[in-house]
Amino acid sequence: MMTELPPRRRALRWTLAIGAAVMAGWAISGTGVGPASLLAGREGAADIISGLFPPDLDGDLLSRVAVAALETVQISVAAMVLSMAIGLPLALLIAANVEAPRWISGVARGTATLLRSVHELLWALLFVAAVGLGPAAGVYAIGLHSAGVVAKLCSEQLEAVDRAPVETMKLTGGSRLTCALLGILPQARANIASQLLYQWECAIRSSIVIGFVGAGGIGQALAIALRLFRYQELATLIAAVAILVVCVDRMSKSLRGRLGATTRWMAPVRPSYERSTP
Amino acid sequence: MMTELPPRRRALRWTLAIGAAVMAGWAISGTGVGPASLLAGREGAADIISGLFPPDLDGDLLSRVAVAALETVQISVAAMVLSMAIGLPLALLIAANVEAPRWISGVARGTATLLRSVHELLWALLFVAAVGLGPAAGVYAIGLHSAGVVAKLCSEQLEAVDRAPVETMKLTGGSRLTCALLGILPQARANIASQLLYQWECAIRSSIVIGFVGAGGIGQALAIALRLFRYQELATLIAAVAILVVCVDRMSKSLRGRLGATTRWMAPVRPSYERSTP
Amino acid sequence: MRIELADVTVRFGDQTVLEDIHLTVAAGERVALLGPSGAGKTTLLRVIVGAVPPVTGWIRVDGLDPFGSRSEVTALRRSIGCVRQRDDLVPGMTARTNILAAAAYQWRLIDWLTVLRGAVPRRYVRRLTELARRHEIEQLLPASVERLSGGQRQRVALVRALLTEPLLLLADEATSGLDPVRAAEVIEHLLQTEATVVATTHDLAVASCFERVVALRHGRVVFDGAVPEADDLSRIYGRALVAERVT
Amino acid sequence: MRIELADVTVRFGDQTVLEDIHLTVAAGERVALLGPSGAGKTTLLRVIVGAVPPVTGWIRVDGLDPFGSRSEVTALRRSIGCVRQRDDLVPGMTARTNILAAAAYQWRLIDWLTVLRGAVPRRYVRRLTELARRHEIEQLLPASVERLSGGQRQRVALVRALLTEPLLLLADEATSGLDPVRAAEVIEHLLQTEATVVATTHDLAVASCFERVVALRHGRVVFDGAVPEADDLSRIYGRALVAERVT
Amino acid sequence: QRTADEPLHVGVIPNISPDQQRAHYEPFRAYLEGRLQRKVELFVAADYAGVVTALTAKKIDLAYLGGLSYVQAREKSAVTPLVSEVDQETGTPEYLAAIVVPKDSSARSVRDVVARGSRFAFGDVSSTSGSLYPRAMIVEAGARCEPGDLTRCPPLKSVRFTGGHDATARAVLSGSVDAGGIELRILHRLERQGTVPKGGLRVVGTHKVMGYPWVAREGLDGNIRSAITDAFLAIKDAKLLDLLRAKAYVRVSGVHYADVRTKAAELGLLAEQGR
Ligand SMILES: Nc1ncnc2c1ncn2[C@@H]1O[C@H](COP(=O)(O)OP(=O)(O)OP(=O)(O)O)[C@@H](O)[C@H]1O
Ligand SMILES: Nc1ncnc2c1ncn2[C@@H]1O[C@H](COP(=O)(O)OP(=O)(O)OP(=O)(O)O)[C@@H](O)[C@H]1O
Ligand SMILES: [Mg+2]
Ligand SMILES: [Mg+2]
Repeated sequence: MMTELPPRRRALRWTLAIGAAVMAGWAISGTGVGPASLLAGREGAADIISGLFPPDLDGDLLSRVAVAALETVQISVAAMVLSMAIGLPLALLIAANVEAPRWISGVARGTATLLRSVHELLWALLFVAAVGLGPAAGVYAIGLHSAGVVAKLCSEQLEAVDRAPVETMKLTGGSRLTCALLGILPQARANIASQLLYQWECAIRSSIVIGFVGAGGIGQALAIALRLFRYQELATLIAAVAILVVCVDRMSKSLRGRLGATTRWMAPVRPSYERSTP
Repeated sequence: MMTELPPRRRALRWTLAIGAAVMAGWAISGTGVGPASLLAGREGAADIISGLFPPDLDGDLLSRVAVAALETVQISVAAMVLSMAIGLPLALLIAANVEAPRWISGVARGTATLLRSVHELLWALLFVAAVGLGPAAGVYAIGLHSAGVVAKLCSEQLEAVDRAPVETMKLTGGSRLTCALLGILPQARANIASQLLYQWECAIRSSIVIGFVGAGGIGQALAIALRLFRYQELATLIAAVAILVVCVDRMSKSLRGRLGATTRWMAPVRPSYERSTP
Repeated sequence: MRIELADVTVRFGDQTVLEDIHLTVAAGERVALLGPSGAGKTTLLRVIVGAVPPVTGWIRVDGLDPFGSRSEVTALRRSIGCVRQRDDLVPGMTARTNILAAAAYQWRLIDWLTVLRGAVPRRYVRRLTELARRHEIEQLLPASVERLSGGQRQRVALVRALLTEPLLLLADEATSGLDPVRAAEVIEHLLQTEATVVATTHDLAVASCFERVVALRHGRVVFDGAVPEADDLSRIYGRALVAERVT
Repeated sequence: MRIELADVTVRFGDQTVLEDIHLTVAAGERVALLGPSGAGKTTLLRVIVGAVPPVTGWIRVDGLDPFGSRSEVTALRRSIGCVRQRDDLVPGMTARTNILAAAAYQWRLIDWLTVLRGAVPRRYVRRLTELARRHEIEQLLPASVERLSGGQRQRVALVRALLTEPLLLLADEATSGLDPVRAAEVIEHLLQTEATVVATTHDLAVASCFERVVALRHGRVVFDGAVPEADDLSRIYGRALVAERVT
Repeated sequence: QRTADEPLHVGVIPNISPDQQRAHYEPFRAYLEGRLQRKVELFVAADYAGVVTALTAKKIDLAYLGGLSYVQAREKSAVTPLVSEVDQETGTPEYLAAIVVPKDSSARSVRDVVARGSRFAFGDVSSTSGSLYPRAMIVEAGARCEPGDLTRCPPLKSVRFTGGHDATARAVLSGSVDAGGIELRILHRLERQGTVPKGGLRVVGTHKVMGYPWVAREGLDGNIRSAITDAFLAIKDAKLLDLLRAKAYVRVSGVHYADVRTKAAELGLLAEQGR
């Protein structure tokens, strides 16, 4: 950032910066994004938004949404179990500081990339053919995709740990396994936990796409509401998803605090200690 | 992990562990996931997979795919510009160690949660109404959703930095802004860069969903191929997405190396130094 | 800056780390803080700077409460320089930026731009050059701090603390990791400044350069006065052995 | 373990950090490594343990090449104990687990389970208890290492290095941050072990406890012999001042 | 394969549902279960592709599909249509696909739309009335659509897929396209709901479309098939019929969908490679 760089690297940096700027310009002008069109279209958007209000709060619907939300949680939890079972071992193999043999980590990296570059929707197609319509297909689809993402994100968290403690273990004879389990994992666990909770959030949201396979849950209800243009119902469902996401986000925040990922910050400016004048 | 805990926290930990296990069991049994059904259905899956081969490598199709890929890149880059413009400032406000005033960071957190808990598909709906069909709607949809994710993931990266250097700045009079810019950001920048690249990857994948509502790019081609069961064409398109994802992943890996996020690891076991016997 | 602590007690959980500390340091006084490991030296410094809130007590630094209103705290902290026991340079930045960052609250826009370009803002050129020369880190300024050796990092941290010409200097083992020559030079420099200095140390040779020595043990002040004699030392460290070892 | 280095040169970029080092340490010998900050002491230790590859040279530790085949390297490293200059305890684990982790490569399944339960595996109970008592960290074992003071961390790192009863002990400023009483005890302990010891230090009192002192300056060996005299010291540090300061 | 006491798996795509009731097919499921004397499991999916895939993989026994989806499934596996509904608007098993333009457009016919090189919007690719028939209509009116690349139909300036009928309606209304293909009864429904202002869209051409069939999978036992057919034909309950948006049910067979099939094959909407 603020280094006096040798001229060669400096030139490279400028080239990259200019390249990025040009690319952004090309993308923005090419897609016709701009405030003008947004302004012009605000009525259309306002129409849709006003269509969402008031959300449908009919008792019958609410109880169905509650059931659907439970189903969504069920699907997403099962998907997470699958994605952790596959993704976490891959993450360990991929992380550079775990030093798995190069070809194994290459294979693991390839697998993870494959898993996550195939969209949930396409996985869903495959599993519908295998296990039929229903939640199981959704679980496999979300789980596999998410395994790829878990592998990537968690391996990066593993790589981000302080290397001194791990190096010491290694230099005094620690094997790769013990270094990974006792040196790297304990440092990364809080961040890994929060990445996993984020993935759970994603799995909840993905279940919308998975309405495709009739997997049930809010996803299906949303897909149907969308298909049938029931905007007020849609609003209720969006709110339900948002509530689930907020819950997971809260859990994530408190867990991070507990595991010490967030800096337990400095003293409050005004502590509540008794002040006695001397 | 391996602490001798006071009995109260120990009980809590057990409760949590058992709770998680029960939940996983409930989810798995409830969704009917299991090896039996997968085995039973392997033929259906095999059918689909064999349908994918050989991928359609017809010259005309390839050139169309290339154009679509370029469009996808365009959409995703524009979306990233939008999501960085919105998401990064939010991330700064959210991160606990930046210590933005509580109400501001609360609002920022709420905004981010809202942005990301609404699925791209639903944002797309809104923006199609506002700016009409086409890539612009896709850019807004992906960009807004992704801004919420950027805010969350990057704020966590900011929170994960070593707190000692920041505390020193703070204790010797640094303002919140200078602590954030000179103490927190430089430590987190490699991980933030890699999270942004990951988001780019996600934007590329999201454009698939958005293709379903007419935003163009590979997404649209995929939607068509999927709906018309043109599996060989589908295979080509999946491969195209995978190639884009791999490219971004490569960039991410090399950038992380450059910025020093990955532990520049210990000496190779066999260095290439000259060995002279004494 | 005058430091006044009255009746300060600090607890972490049920462990009492500082108990009933009464201490006054006059403006411009130089105090060495001695004591065995775990005595509470670092904690005492952190209380003074407002980083660890005591459970009871009354603290004023130059009449300002380090746990007071935000403006009070900010004003106070801007006249403080810290060298901390734990390594606290920002990784990934050069030594130069690390040092300049200590003064970032005074930066104007032009300074930000200068630092972004990797150069030193004009208003800091003289002072930085002088300090860097004095502590022989000129060569190291453009290097990323990860590349530095332990003693080099220590000197960078020291120069950083001195850059803003603080009125109160809190130095937590500022000479650990430095060879005897450097250590002497550093102490000499600290004592030359006009600042009030509170420095912890385990090096009795270093302590003997200070006009006043305060010793902690188990969170209590067990000695306060001029350089301690051998029997004071055994009171501080709880063993006669000390007298033997320190020739 | 016998250490042999011949013609070892280390460069970082275009900076030569060690030049033409020839050094032989007999099995069981105890060597203190002196030298000003940045002289290359830490780098030398890292070369011996196989963490920094030299550009030229020949290195053998007990006949094994620290840059040799994986099995050779592993066998070698398992008999090495390290106390590093930079703080390197694993954050988020207790002091006890940190210490036990040093022996993790010898753990059997039962040990893993015991440690997971937060207890000490039977085969380490005696040794850990003894070491912890000797360095007075028994109370600290169940605490998370973030809570410890600088000197407490240093002692935990030391006990960790000693747990496996290494044959070669590389101690990089193992006494920095320790009060004189503790420092003396630590050195006494190091010198009591059967291991070959190579210890860097800036404390001349500590160096004087070693039978042999090797001094580096600008990456070259400038002194090798018994405890240096005042004029040797000024050769090592480049200033006469040293002699004055060290009483 | 399946034994008699295994539940019947039924896949449904919510096409249009009555205004008052939501896509809540429980009464239908209960009815079917009662008539067939066997358990019925209902899967409501949001997309044809999933249901067709499951049907051809024999993972579901009975599915409610659009005409186009049926012929697509027919390409891959020997599925048979059993019954189709009598439309509430037309009173026949056929309903109408339409091409619409904004009310102030000067186009009077599909031919105008094509000749002017309009920007055109289809709904979902696999929709019979939102994609197949509108495409057939513009081809009839002179457009040269490519079977390989569905997004090129010169002289039309551009061709897009909006993903759904309401999106098409909105796109045409807002002027982001000049014309679009839509299912007529859905357009009417949108007008009733107020989503589309009455008269905001003008119909310039319509085409009859054979109604949605209920399709049995390949190899489903003949007795069950006829039991299902009878169950549909016997629905008298007005509420149930309303839920299913039908006046009544009629028996259908493959020949009723021959036209759909030819058109789909011509226009490239059938997978070329077959199975
Ligand atoms: N954040 C904390 N949580 C719990 N206990 C703490 C914390 N910080 C310090 N302590 C405990 O407080 C006591 C005093 O710590 P302090 O760091 O002040 O010691 P010190 O005098 O600086 O010792 P040293 O010379 O080893 O640096 C120690 O026993 C330490 O374990
Ligand atoms: N990874 C690295 N990259 C570049 N330069 C390095 C690296 N590690 C060490 N150096 C440089 O090598 C020289 C010797 O460093 P070393 O850590 O061996 O010194 P030292 O003798 O241990 O000093 P100290 O007493 O301060 O710890 C220093 O100038 C340092 O800047
Ligand atoms: Mg301390
Ligand atoms: Mg060193």
